Amino acid sequence: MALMNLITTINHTLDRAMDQDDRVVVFGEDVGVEGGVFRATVGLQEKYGDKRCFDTPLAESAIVGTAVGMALNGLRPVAEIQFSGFVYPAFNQIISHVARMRNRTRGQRYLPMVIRMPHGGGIKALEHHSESLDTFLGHIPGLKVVTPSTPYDAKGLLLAAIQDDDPVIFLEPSKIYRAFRQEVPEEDYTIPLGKAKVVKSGSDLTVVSWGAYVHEVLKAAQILQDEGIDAEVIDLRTISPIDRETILESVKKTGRFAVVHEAAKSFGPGAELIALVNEGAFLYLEAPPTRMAGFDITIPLPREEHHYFLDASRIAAGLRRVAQF
Amino acid sequence: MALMNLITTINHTLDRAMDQDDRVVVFGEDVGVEGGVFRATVGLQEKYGDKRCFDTPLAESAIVGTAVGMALNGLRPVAEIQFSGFVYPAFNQIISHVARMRNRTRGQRYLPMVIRMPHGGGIKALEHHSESLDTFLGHIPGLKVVTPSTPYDAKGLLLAAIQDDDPVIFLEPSKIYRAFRQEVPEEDYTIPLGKAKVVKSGSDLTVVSWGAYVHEVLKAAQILQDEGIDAEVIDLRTISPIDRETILESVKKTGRFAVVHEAAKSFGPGAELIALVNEGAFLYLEAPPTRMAGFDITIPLPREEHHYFLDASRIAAGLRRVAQF
Amino acid sequence: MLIHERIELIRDYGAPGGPMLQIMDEHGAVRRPELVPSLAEEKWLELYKAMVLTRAADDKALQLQRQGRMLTYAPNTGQEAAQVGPAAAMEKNDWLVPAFRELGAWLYRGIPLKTVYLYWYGNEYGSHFPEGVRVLPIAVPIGTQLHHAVGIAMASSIKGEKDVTVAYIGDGGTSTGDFNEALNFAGVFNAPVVFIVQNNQYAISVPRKKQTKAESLAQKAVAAGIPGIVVDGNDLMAMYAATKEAVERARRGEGPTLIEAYTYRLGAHTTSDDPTKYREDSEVEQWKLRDPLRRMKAYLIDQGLWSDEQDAGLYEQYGAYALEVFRQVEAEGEPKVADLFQYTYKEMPAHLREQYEEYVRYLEGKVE
Amino acid sequence: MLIHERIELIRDYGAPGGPMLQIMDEHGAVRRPELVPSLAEEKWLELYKAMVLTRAADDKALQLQRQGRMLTYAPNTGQEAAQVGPAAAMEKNDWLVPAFRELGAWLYRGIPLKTVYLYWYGNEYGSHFPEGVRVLPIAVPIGTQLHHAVGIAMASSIKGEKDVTVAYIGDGGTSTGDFNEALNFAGVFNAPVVFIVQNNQYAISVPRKKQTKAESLAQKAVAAGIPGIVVDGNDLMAMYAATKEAVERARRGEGPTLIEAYTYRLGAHTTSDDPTKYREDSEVEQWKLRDPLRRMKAYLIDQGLWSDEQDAGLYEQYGAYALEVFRQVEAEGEPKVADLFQYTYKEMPAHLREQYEEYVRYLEGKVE
Ligand SMILES: Cc1ncc(C[n+]2csc(CCOP(=O)(O)OP(=O)(O)O)c2C)c(N)n1
Ligand SMILES: Cc1ncc(C[n+]2csc(CCOP(=O)(O)OP(=O)(O)O)c2C)c(N)n1
Ligand SMILES: [Mg+2]
Ligand SMILES: [Mg+2]
Repeated sequence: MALMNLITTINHTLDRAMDQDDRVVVFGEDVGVEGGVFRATVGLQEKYGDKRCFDTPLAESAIVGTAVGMALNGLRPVAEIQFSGFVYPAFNQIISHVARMRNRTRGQRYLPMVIRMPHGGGIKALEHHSESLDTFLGHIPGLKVVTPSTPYDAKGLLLAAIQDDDPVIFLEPSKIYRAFRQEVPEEDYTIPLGKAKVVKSGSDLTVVSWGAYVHEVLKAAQILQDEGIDAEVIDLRTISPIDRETILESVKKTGRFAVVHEAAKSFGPGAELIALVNEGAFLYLEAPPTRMAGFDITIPLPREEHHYFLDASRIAAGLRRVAQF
Repeated sequence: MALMNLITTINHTLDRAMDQDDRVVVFGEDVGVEGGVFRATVGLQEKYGDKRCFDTPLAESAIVGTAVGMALNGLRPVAEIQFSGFVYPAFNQIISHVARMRNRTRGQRYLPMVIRMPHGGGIKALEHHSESLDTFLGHIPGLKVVTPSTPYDAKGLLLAAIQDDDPVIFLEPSKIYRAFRQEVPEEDYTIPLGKAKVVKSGSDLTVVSWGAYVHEVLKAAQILQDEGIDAEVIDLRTISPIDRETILESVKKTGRFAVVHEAAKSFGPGAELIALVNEGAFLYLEAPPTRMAGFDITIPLPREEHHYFLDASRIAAGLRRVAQF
Repeated sequence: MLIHERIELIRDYGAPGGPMLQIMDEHGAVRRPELVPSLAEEKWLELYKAMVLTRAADDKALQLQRQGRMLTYAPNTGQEAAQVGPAAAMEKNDWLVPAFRELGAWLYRGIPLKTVYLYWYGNEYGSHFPEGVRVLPIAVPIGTQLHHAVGIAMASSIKGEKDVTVAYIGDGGTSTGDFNEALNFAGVFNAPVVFIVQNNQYAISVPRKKQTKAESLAQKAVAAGIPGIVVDGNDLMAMYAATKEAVERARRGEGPTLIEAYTYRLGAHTTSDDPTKYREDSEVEQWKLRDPLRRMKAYLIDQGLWSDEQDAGLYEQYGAYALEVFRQVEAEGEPKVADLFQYTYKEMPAHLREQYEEYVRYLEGKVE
Repeated sequence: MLIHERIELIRDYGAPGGPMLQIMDEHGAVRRPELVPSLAEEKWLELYKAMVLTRAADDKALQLQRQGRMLTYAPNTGQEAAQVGPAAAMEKNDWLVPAFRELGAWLYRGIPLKTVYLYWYGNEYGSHFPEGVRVLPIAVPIGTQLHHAVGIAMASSIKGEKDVTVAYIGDGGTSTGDFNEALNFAGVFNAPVVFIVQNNQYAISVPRKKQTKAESLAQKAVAAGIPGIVVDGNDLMAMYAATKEAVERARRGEGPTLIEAYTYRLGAHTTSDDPTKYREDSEVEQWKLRDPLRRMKAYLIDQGLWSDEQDAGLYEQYGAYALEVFRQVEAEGEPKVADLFQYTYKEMPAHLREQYEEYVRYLEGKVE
């Protein structure tokens, strides 16, 4: 067991995966010599050589597309996109090929590949460095979309992603890369993809969130707890496919539902969660299912980005309305 | 007044727009000499010359990106993407620039441009020729996303789109390009963007749809009518921003809501509509708001695509459940 | 036209506006005997037959399409040498990465005609190939496939395997960003890959000249610092020879090559297209004289290996075979509904299983 | 290195591995007097001063960033000539389309330093320029801006206007598909646009050699059939002269040009970057000797137009000015909350107005 933050855990986990399986190769912009702009891949090229961990030219479509080719020819590529805002050039590959190769070939060819990227805002960065892709990626059949909220989960989910025979997009909340440390076991373990986790059980309302926002939601839940409102908090962990069972079970118990996310509200991931709660637990609902989300704007530059984020107090205010409806 | 189908109406409307305003230029793959693979631009190069209607090399990112530049330098470009499934290479331009230029420059620079494309399935085409982009595009703040369901609407909406000072994505349901003809006035008129239309009023439940599906929904409504169920049918017309007012007013009247769309269900446009109905009319709901949508799969090749589509009978079955809940 | 670096064979070719690599002329006469690949004579007959099969299968597909039995079809007529030549120059374990107009190459590399017809018949099983056939499915989004080719080739070198990847694209495809990115990656990683541009002079209606100001498409290799060459795409010998050289170069670790196969699409873009809208008949007539089958036939007859009578019989025989294959396709019946749902993921997730089951119930009339 | 076609001025340059266009050597000595642009001598002094201002503003930004007052900043030191030279070679109505590392060009084209600082201070008003300044905002997604440049240039020709567009990109950016697509479009449409690649030898940590196997970046023009040239990017005279020629060529309707400005980033990629992780100090020291300011200063002193004393004072004065400007930026206070919402569309749609109003109520403590 070692105390690790999120980024060192990613690094450790990639190391473990490469050590276990020669087919795992890691690449992207600045991933090799420099070890990644966030240091996620530091030391890997030294340890495994530049055939297994290497820098690429600046071309995201090519990064994802060559990963497809490698996966077709027996490797298990783990590609890094430097920031989620730079994955758009690769959307054609992701939508048209990554997500479809298995279905297109009626199961004959498949793509055991992972695309990792820092995700979301909160790091006071330039434009395009703070994007939330939950909806774009969640809406693509054939992908699994995963995001951890803690170092412990990150290791288990990332190992599971690399071992998965389907393509996985692994969204790393960059805001909490170095926010806190946690005990992470040295030995390997996986956390099944597609399973949400109840991170705080409660009886008065169900709140679903994921990634960096889980921590704000937990703070908000604490505020409410002090007021006598007992929220159940679920960390979605896999954005797609969604673990409906865990959510519906909770909503059937609490009768109230809220989802909290960073992405813009309209056509956002919260809409999907509200729809599935309607489909699966409508008659249990004692209050309107509610979403707290980013405004329908481009996430602002650092001077104003604090307005965009929901902090514990704003989340608490929203949850209170749901609880007291 | 002339009887026109959807594709001839698009052609007529582009002609009108180019005639009215020298700043309107039309381009894309096979748009010039050939007049478009669906013949949407036929005759325009002859009439307005190859400076105002022209073929481009095969590069969608460039097509959209040069349109951005032209719009910045005083033109009103109308770019064609040959099929919606080929717009993905341009997503970076659309998300990062088309949708953001006005906000980025705090209103100083803006993009009066239209991106037209055939949309959706039902034409027995190859893979990637039948894509539904409602969610992808609807989730991008700064875009207007419009889709007509009739020739009459197409003219009014397309003219409004070309005259709009914000970028508009104009999705043309290719399935109904030649499905039927309608009287379309010679003189020019616009239909305001952002306004849905009640195409059949009714009192028992509200059904929202758009594009080619409006016609199936109307057929389903007729089936129900014969059974004594009176559905109100709303053609959304603008997918984003959504006309909440018209929808909520209807739901408050009927107490029941269904949305019918072609795009895949999960994270689909129906989720957004259900969420906003929850937000705006929860207490009026007498049944769970329901979505009927594409399966969460890649739209199949022609041999199996009929399974993917909702026909009037399947839609009627779903609506009946909502009405009888 | 400028060629950055030339593969050995063709040191004399590629001058600006100058000749391209041609071994056999339009009449089937060998002009560069020293460059004729050392293949057994029967091998040339075999390759010729592969081209005739391609032509017959193509014609049959068009005919069936006109009868309303086949869906949209993209014909290959005129481009057979640019397809069969490279396919024959590959080794058994080499990979082929198609664009979408390479019938001759697919058949030669082991895809059954039935599978090809299934594809154009609108069935996903048209992308399911026999075990061991190292060919990717058709890539409809132009340009995207080249990244896959480079990735496959990089994987071969990472694994220390000697397989080479041959990838196709059209003249229109060379304008995509993906084309350039892929060439650049291939150069940087010295990937064992050969890119073949079938320059058939049109991208649907857009002529080659409007696609780029570059004098040749081969010169696009210069941007990536890799060799490029223009080859007479209607000359089977030249296509074989150039590809062979490039493939072996790649296998020896000498990196990627770009081959522009200068050819012509004699037919329509697809069965939905009417080429008279954008090109002159006279142009087509000119190109018919350069038909790759015609000149190879002349050569074989000249060599005493073939006759006109044998030839007519062959085409008929292949046509009959193609029809028979298509009948099998028609007889296949509907694919299973389960197929729609079960290949999106390795295991069907809960929400998809529910959609599947609900739909089956609907089909069974259990829901109304 | 191969150059496909050369702009007139530089017919002698661009041979493989050969020299690049240089007018003034590293010591400020004019080596090609016949190529010195015919500018008034005071003009050279003015351009030199523009470079000093750029350097001083850059240094100040770095210093402020280290004090925690500025956010991430991307320095320009070493690249001033590649920025000021082209900017000065443009006419008043010409358009400048930046990448993100062209401080010298922005200032010269009329963007106030305050606006630039606002940008790096994390404020959208950093992309709002004075009326009439034909410069686009920074484009962070690498490569995307070139399409805008081509579109602007195409619009100029469609409208029959004579304005030329000058666009920037980095060496890393030349690997993007967008770079190639844009060059190809420019060639096909004969767009009046000049592409300037600031080859500063690195894309963050990735050295130029790993970015492409091409011997030069200028040769990437060959793929699009347009002229390309390598210029000493640290030679103000050469950058001015080459750009001037390319711009006037474009204005005369002779189409686009690609200029590779061969230069070096003396500082870090941004203030978040530590270049010692990926390059040797000795390399940096070598390049310091080729500093564009140093050689221009030597030239001016040699010409009797300038002195060391004047020089020291100038840098100090600009530094003080930059600090003063930054203080104004800091004093600006918070942007309005309404600004967050009101520029997404021309008119705020209902749902956004509601979000805005609800948030304002929250801020006013009216919601809890
Ligand atoms: C990215 C993309 N854009 C547009 C299309 C539509 N389309 C299909 S084939 C074609 C022309 C291709 O021309 P070329 O590359 O020369 O190949 P050819 O058809 O001549 O074999 C186009 C534009 C597509 N398939 N993919
Ligand atoms: C599409 C895209 N991918 C990745 C990035 C992240 N990034 C920012 S700058 C940079 C390197 C750019 O190198 P170069 O083009 O040489 O410009 P320089 O920084 O040297 O001026 C990268 C990878 C980006 N901004 N855009
Ligand atoms: Mg072609
Ligand atoms: Mg650089």
